[in-house]
Amino acid sequence: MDDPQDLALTRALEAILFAADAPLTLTDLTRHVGERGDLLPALRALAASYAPRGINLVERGGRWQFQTAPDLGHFLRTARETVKKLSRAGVETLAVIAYHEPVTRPEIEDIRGVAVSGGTIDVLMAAGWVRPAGRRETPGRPLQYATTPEFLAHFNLASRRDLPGLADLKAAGLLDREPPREVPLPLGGREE
Amino acid sequence: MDDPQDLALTRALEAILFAADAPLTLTDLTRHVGERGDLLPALRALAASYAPRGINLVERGGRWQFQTAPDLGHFLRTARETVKKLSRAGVETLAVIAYHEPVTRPEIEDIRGVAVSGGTIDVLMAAGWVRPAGRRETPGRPLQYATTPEFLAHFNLASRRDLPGLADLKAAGLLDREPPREVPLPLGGREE
Amino acid sequence: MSEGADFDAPVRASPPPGTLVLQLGSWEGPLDLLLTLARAQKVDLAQISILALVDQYLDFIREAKALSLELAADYLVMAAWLAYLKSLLLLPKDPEAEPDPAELALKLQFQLQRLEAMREAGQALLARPQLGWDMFRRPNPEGLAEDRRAVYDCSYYDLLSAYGAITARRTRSVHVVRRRAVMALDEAMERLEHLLGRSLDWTELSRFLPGDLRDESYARSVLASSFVAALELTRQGKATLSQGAAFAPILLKARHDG
Repeated sequence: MDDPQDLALTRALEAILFAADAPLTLTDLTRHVGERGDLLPALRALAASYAPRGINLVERGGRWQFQTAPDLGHFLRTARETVKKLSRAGVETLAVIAYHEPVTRPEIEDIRGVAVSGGTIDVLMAAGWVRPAGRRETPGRPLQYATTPEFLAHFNLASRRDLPGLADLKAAGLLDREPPREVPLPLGGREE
Repeated sequence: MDDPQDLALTRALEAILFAADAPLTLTDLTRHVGERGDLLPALRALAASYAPRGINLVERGGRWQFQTAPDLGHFLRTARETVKKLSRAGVETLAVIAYHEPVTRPEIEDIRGVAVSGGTIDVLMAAGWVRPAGRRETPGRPLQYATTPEFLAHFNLASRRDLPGLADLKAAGLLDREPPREVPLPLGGREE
Repeated sequence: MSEGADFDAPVRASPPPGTLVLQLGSWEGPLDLLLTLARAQKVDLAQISILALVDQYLDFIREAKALSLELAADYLVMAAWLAYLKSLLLLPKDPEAEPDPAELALKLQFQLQRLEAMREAGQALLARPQLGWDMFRRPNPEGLAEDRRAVYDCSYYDLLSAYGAITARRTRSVHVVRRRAVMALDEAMERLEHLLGRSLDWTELSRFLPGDLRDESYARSVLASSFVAALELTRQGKATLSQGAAFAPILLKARHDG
């Protein structure tokens, strides 16, 4: 790139590849820069000079293009996190799954005394706390649900055995709480 | 760029600016790379390293972007690329807004000595070069106009300070609203 | 402007050489025309002779042909104002004059300079490298993605208290049954049959009831169940019922057929 001739060609190739709306073949490049002999050495030198940068010049199937370095993908996404409060139905369903896993949806409904909407389990799966855990080998082969390692991590539990038992809950006064604001519907009713 | 820490930041900035679909402010960049202190020195060093290349990193109105070097346009223009020609009134109105901003429409008319048709400012706004910039707190509260960062980017200006001849015009008092009082008037002196 | 008749005269076929082409339509207003005339003086605008310029403008308007009236209005107003300015400038200097003609002329000169400066600035802008002609950006950048990820908030306490609430809800229904205790029909029959076995005389039904019924609702339940049990035993042929009159005591005795 010290030769001014080479530098001019390299700069032209750089600009052409940058402004192109698709990867370019050697033929395409020649059409843009005019007949200047073999472009390949110039392209290879250019690719080498970009190799340590955050932008790389790469050849894929005879076509050249600039792209971001493959190890930097995570910088190109930003996660804008919005914190949402889990609904009461969500918390209860999560609790039932945690205490009774693997558990089927009819069982969850039976324990909660309320029909569980598919959306509630979807939210728990989206949160990464619940996963499908195979099918129960009973008539209808219902899908079972269980908690995930992320669930344990989120609640800082080493294992499910760390969940307090009923006696602990009672001792902690958690069984004597006022009835929840959400009046449980008879089974078969719909949640929100 | 020898410090590995700096190199990592520089590479990240490169990749982000390359992939971005619009010029980015320092705030935008910080959101992507995370809080890493002042990004300006890294950006300036990066811009300097690109200066001789066919791709340049430039700051236009506080927004950073990659673009091809201005002297290489002839390699990149295609036959179908036609520049929309701005009318004479359009060019003049754009200049008046750029050099006097924020400026009201009556002021533009006063400077040009002619009524400004609504279409003229519309065209400039549609091009993304001019924007309404609040109201002047004078009777009637007229709307003011100013240029945009895209205007600076389009004409390859880092900031309004780079407007051609701005300093001279200012020194000559030609950007003031009123003529300088102390200038002696060569009244009728050169009549033949 | 007394040459009104000239406005109807035919347009000159070709202007004499060395004169300006007189078409108002080609100027961006009177100030533009004035500036063009001033440029014809070929001097710095700072040195321009305002009087000479006024004369040129007035001559121009006098000569102008093909003047459409709406286009001409602005030019005529300017002509009138310039004629007025000229008269002020030619009068002997009066320090009390208001407005000061020198100041008016200065303002006109300033306007011309400023317009010319803006013209040149516009041309200087157009002469700059332009995006989409000289510089290009990437045509189809990938863009920077922004994942809007919902993070759910649920504390360990929320989880446990929810499970506590569910459990409490389930056990509470048992409490309910206990508090509203009843004597079931089977229990009442078993009890009545047992007691009746030993009593062969007519006995009031109330005497078969337990003696210490402090809970009134339980007592009512015992009475109701025992009455139904008595009816059932009678139906089964194990007892006989008797009542002297409406609301009289119900009497009961065992029946031993065969």
